[in-house]
Formats: sequence, structure tokens, C-alpha cells
Amino acid sequence: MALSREQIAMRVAQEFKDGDYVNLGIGIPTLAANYVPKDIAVMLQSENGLLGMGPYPTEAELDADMINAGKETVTSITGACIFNSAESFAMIRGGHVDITVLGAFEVDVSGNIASWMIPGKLVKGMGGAMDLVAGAQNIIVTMTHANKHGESKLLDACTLPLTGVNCITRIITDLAVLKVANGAFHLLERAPGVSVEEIQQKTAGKLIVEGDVPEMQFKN
Amino acid sequence: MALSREQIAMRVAQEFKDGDYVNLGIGIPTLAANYVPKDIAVMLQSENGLLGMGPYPTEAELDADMINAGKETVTSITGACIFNSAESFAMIRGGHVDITVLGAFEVDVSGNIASWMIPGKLVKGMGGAMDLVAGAQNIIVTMTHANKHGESKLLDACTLPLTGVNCITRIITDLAVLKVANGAFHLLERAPGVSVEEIQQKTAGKLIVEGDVPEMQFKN
Amino acid sequence: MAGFNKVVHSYADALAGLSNNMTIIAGGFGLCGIPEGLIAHIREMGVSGLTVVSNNCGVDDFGLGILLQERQIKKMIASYVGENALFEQQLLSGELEVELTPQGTLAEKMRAGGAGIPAFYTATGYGTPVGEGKEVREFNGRPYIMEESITGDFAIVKAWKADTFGNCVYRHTAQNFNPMAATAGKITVVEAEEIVAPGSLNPAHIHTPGIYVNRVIQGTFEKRIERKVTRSKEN
Amino acid sequence: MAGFNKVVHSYADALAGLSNNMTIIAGGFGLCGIPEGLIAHIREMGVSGLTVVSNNCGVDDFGLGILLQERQIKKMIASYVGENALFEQQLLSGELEVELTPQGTLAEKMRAGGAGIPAFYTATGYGTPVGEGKEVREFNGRPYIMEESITGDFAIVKAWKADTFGNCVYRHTAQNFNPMAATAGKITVVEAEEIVAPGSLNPAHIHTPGIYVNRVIQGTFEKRIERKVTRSKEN
Repeated sequence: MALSREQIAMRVAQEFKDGDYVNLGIGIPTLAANYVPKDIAVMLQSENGLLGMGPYPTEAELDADMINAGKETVTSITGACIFNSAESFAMIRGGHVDITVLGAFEVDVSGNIASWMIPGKLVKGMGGAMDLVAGAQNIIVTMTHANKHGESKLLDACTLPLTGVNCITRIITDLAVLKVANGAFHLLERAPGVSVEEIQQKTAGKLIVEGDVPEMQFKN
Repeated sequence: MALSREQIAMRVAQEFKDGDYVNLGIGIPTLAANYVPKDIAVMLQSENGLLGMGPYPTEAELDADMINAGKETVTSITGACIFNSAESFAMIRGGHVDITVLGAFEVDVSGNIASWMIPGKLVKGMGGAMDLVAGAQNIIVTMTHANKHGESKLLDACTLPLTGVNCITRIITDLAVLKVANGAFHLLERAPGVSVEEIQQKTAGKLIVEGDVPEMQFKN
Repeated sequence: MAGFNKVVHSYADALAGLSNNMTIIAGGFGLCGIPEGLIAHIREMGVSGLTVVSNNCGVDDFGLGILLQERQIKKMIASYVGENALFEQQLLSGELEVELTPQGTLAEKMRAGGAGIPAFYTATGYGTPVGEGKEVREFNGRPYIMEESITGDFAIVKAWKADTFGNCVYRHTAQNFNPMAATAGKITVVEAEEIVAPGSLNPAHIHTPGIYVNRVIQGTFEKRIERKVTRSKEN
Repeated sequence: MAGFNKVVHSYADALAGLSNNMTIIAGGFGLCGIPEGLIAHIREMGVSGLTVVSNNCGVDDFGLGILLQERQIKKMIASYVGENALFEQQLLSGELEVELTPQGTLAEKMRAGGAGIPAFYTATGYGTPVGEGKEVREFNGRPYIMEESITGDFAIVKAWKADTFGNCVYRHTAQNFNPMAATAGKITVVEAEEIVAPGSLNPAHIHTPGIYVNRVIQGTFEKRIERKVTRSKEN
């Protein structure tokens, strides 16, 4: 069965290693913070200028001057630091953030990603996404495998304006975990109960399936 | 009579305007801080990373972590700020420092300056001088008019490796105050008792003398 | 002598010289750390044809959004339209010229503008619409695009505390774009929650050295929250 | 789990991995704010063929000068030779390769290296020997030269206080080049006067965020003064 948003987030969190600096985009990526394995520590970077982002505030802690990159009110953890946005993107662009997780409209077999506009229809703007995909060491895309019309979002070539080229290394969808390499998607894991055939059917771009593809494990 | 170092510094200080941010080089320029007219305030920038440099410390105030760009121990004034060297040169390069005063081996009628090396003989390095002459709004050179062999340091074209091109606007020597414009030195003031003829004789580069040239006034 | 006292006592004095078709660089991220009073006074002044450089354009009825309402902005240079419906509508209709710029590139363009660096190279935006028409150059085998810096006729900045010399500190994440904006204005105006005496701020804690600041005004702030999200105490 | 605790307990651990012919970026200005113990240990390690990037090269018998004494440095990238006789002598004899770099350009090259900016333009050095062989480009009618960024295999940094996560604050003008150096090392090692617990430093006062720092070691410092100048009390 296709994963819920929370389950995708749980699977994302298993990609984290102890000591990772992590930037989480708006939506499902943000949820991953709730599922960090208990035996490791990660530190969250918020690109407006906060390293060491904490949970949402209680009513008593609420502070208009303390927000994250999604403009939500947040807190900071012990040992956090706060800085300006040029410094924040120096960190990002300079490759000091270990993992970036973000959503997308489309990805393709070349590791390209489109996430910031649909011509004539929707212009959200790229925000920090173009910098993040150009700078982070390890970029994970989370999204549903297909759109609501059942059309695949994993393509041979993106059709929408790009956010970055040749940068996506891993994709975690409601159906599968995939690696992007050598001009193809490589199927690594299936969602529990989802068949390889279903994944093949919903993956428009070149997909390589080798051997038995295991089901995802949720070890939290 | 030719001015003493202190008198050159006194004349330099008369160039300052109320509210000026000023960077003073090593040597005579540094002395100018002692002669700021009493009816104005200037703030001294030291390019290692201090805005609001104060006087030398007393023995009791001495602190190894508090030095100026000449590596001398200093203090800071009330309202100072301290920052890193990239920030310091952002200020300088970005044109936020109003006046820079520095020494030179040679200057020429194109506003070029040479101050950092004598090939095969002496290499001090440029330190911050190249950034200062490229960035400040108003650049004053202080030096003796001639070297110890009696040779002019005000030339048609510098012979030594340059520190900057087309940047010097004013020269204050032991003999005169001069402006650099339109490919010539323009004599503005004479040191008390120094004749126009002596200045002409000791100025190798094209010198323009118009009308009566007044003697310097020391109004401190 | 006035010395280094930069305090002005009216918004009119704070924005004296601002006129039609000028470029304004504004600090703030969303509604966080925005110079509310200065923005309100720009609306009152009625200047138009403005180019505004800011990460966002406020919301429909607050922050820079109020200048969109009045059609005072000719061109926005921003990274994010987001949920500002008026912004998106004026963009899609072509009424508003928009130069969408990646957030990090925007921050760096402001910094570079203030730092006397006319252009720099970044990998951000290479191969995307942002890179179109820009010079591409390889360094160590990777392609980068050249981005030019930005300066403004005015910069408007929101500080937590400013001393009378213009030294500023920002509070929490209200820092955001404010320090870079402060460096990039021909005239930089700081609206502060509190104006303090020189010496009140620790020299090592100052985020914006006063050399960048021309005018300081005491503001009052609503500090509207764009997305209030809380957790219950037990969590 | 180790988490974010970056404290090491020996200089050997602090500099593990440093080997011949590597590039080291060092904080400090003159003898102010230099990682004394790390420099001393580099001498002890005996590594050679080093490229060292630092504004100065210490004095004859202290700071980075001790690595010149031992002929461990193949190339210096610095802005100032000044009064270091050994430096000047090795430079003039051609024994030491030296890339004299304007101080502001050097600071910016380190910052750019850490910030993922491979090159930038500056007016500094245009028309001088520094500009020779570099690309010249006009922006708004003024010529600028292109300068490439610098990164190092190691960066060695001297902090006043560092927390165990690697967040650093510097004291007074001992800040100087340290924050930029910290960003530009593949491995960045901080030698601190004092190591404190996370939370001891105010998040808004941190000069170097811990994300740049790989190792933190407790140092001991002589803090030699290069030019002691004092005034009498009366003045």
C-alpha cells in the first residue's frame, strides 16, 4: 500500500547519520524531523538563518522574531546559532550542509529537478531551493510517485522549468526508494505491499530493477 | 622651511570633516589622529577589523588581543565595533570609508601610487593598501617631497611596482599640498617659508601653479 | 558638531530624498524583521515606479504588500512569491516586472553590492531559467554562472537595537536579510525597536557596523506572525 | 553516539591526516589570534612542502615563522612580509614561493572558498603586478580583475571560546582572519582558550557556526605582543 506522508517522512529519517547537518524543505521533509532515530543526533539548518532548529513553540514560547524558512514559528535547541541569510547560504552553497530533503513536481533520470513553477499557472518562486540543490552533499527528493491524475513524476526528462541539474541522488516516494545514477532510476526498496510491477508502471523514466527488491523497513 | 612629520600630520588632519570615517596608514598618517580639530569628530577604521580605534593603551589597559593594522597595541572608543577582516574590507572596498591617508614611495600625475616594494631590494607586501586605494572615496598621500638623495617622489610616471592606478586625489608633503587632476599636479599650498621655486624644482612630474599660492594655515 | 549621531525624529526625515523610480533594498524575511513604519511611510509618500529588492513582498495587506496594493512597485527582485496572491496575480498578468532570484544568490548580490564586488560566480541556477543569458564558466570542471551585485538608492532595515552611531543588533531570526541590505544602500535607514547610547552594545556583538548606516529612527512595530504554529506543552 | 561533540584531547588527534604538500589556511593577523599550539605541533610533525595561506607569516621565531625556520613551507600566500627577516630573505632568494595577495582580496578569497563561490571581481590590484595575467572586466565603466577563491586541506583557527559543537567566539581584534579561515578548510581545527558547554554562548553572538568546524582542542597560549605601544596615564 502506498505510504502516508508520515511514513515517507519516517523512511526519509532513516537516511540520516549521526552528526549530520540537515536542511528540510516545506511539507513532508519537515515531518522527517519527528522521526530521527533515537540513537543518532542531527542538527537542523533553516536557510533564513538558524542552525539548530527546535520544535514548534508552546503558546508561551511564541515569538514573532523566531521563524523557520517556511515562515512558521519555531524554537532553537541548546547550542544553536543564528546568523544572516548571506552566511546561511554560504553554508549551503559551500557544501557544509550534509543532507537536503525537498519536495518536487518532477525529477528525471539525469538527476534534474523541477519544483518552483508551472508556467502560466503557478509561480511560487524558488526561495532557497536552487541554492540547496546546488550546494548540499546529498539531496533527497520526497514526493508522491504519481500526480493526482496518475501521471508519473519520475521522467526521462523534466518538462517544467528546472530547479537544478544533475543534482538529485535519491528519491523517496509513497511507493519506493530509488537511486539516480548513470541516466536511470534504480529501484532500491518497495513500500510494504507494493509490487515491482506497480512501480514500473508508475515510473515513466528509465527504471532499472536488479534482483529481489526488498520492502522498506521502519525500524524506529 | 620643510614641515616636520608632526606638522604634516597636523595639515592632514585639517582635511577631515565632521562625521568622517577615516583609515590612517602606518607612520605619518597615524600621527594625524593626534591633531583632529576640536570642533569635529572622526572615527578611525583599522583594517584588521576595528571601527572606532582609540589611543594607545596605558600599561594597565594593555591587551594582546587588541591591536591595530600596524600591529601596535590599541584601545577602542565608546561606540566602537569589532569584526572580521572580510567585513573590514567589505567596508573599504565598498566605498564606505570616507578618507584614507597613506604613505608612498612615489606618486605620479595620473594619480598612480607605488608603496609596497622595491624590486630586488625590499618587499614589505601590500597589506591592505591596494584595497584601500581601490575603495576609499578620498585618498591622501603623505610623504616627503623628495627622497634622501634629493630626488623627487612626484613623477610623470611611477617607476616602481604600483599599488593602485588613477586613485590619488591629494598629496601632502613636507613642502606642499597638491591636488592631482587632468594629468598634472596642481599646487594648492606651500609650507611656511617654502618658495614656489623650491617646490617646482623638487617636483619632477608636470606641475601647474596658478596665481598666488598661499602658505598653509595651522588652525588647530 | 553633529559627529556620528544619526538619529532622525520623523519618517519624513528618515526617507528624505526618496523619489519616483528609485531602487529600494529592504531587509526582512516574510513578515519577520521588516521595517514596518518605513514601509508605511513609503506608501504615504506615494512615490511610484519603484524597484524593490526583497526576499518576499510581504502579504496582501501587510509589509511590502501594501506598496503592491497601491501600484507603487514597477519591479520586484525577490526569491519567493509564495502565498501573496496579489504578487502572483500582478506577476502573471505582466503588470509587475519580476526578477525571481534564488534566495542565496539574492543575499549574496546584496552583500557583494555593499562590499564593492561587482560580480561573482555561483553554481546556483546553472541549467535553469535563472541561468539563461548569463555567462557560464567552469572552475575545477564544474559550470557556474556569473551574477552581478545589487545596490540601491535607499536601503530600509529593521533592527532590534541601534545605537545613535548606527551600530545595530538584530533579534533572533529577524536578522535575515537586514545586515546585507544595510550595506547596499546609498542611503541606509534603520528603523529600530530601541535606540540606545553608544557603548550600550558590546563591540563584538554588533551585527551591522554604524559605518553603513546614514539615519536611525525609533519605530513601533506590530510584528505580525505569518504562520503561527505551536505545539501543546506535553510534547 | 558521538553526535556533535567535536572535542579532541591531543594535538596529534587535532591534526590527524595532515601530510606533506597539503594546503593549510591559518587564522591570525601578525601574532594576534594565532593557533599557537597547532602551529607548534605542525613543526613537531615535520610535514613539509606545505602551502600556507595566512595574512602574515609570524615573526622569525614565533607563529608561522617557526615553520619557515624548519623549511616546511614551500609556498606562502600572504599580504604582508613586513618585518619578518627570514620571510623576506627566503622570498628574495627564491627559496620560498610567495603569492603576495592584497589583504582584502585574501580575506575575500577565503570567505568565497568557504561559501562555494569559485571567483569574484574586485578593483583591488587592477593595473598593478597583482592584476597581471588575470582577467579584466568592466562593470559600470570601471575595470575589475577576477580573483579565484581559496580552500585548504586544513584550516587552523584560534578561538577565544568554543563550545563542544564547534561554535566559536573570538576576542577583540583576535577575530581578524579566523572566521573566514574556519569556513575554508576541508578539515577545520579550532584551538580555543576555553571550551564551554553548548548553550553557554548566546546564539546571536557566535562568530563561527559549528557547522564549519570538525575538531576542537583546548590550547594554551603565550599571546606574544608584536608591537607594544603604550601611553602614559596622563594623556
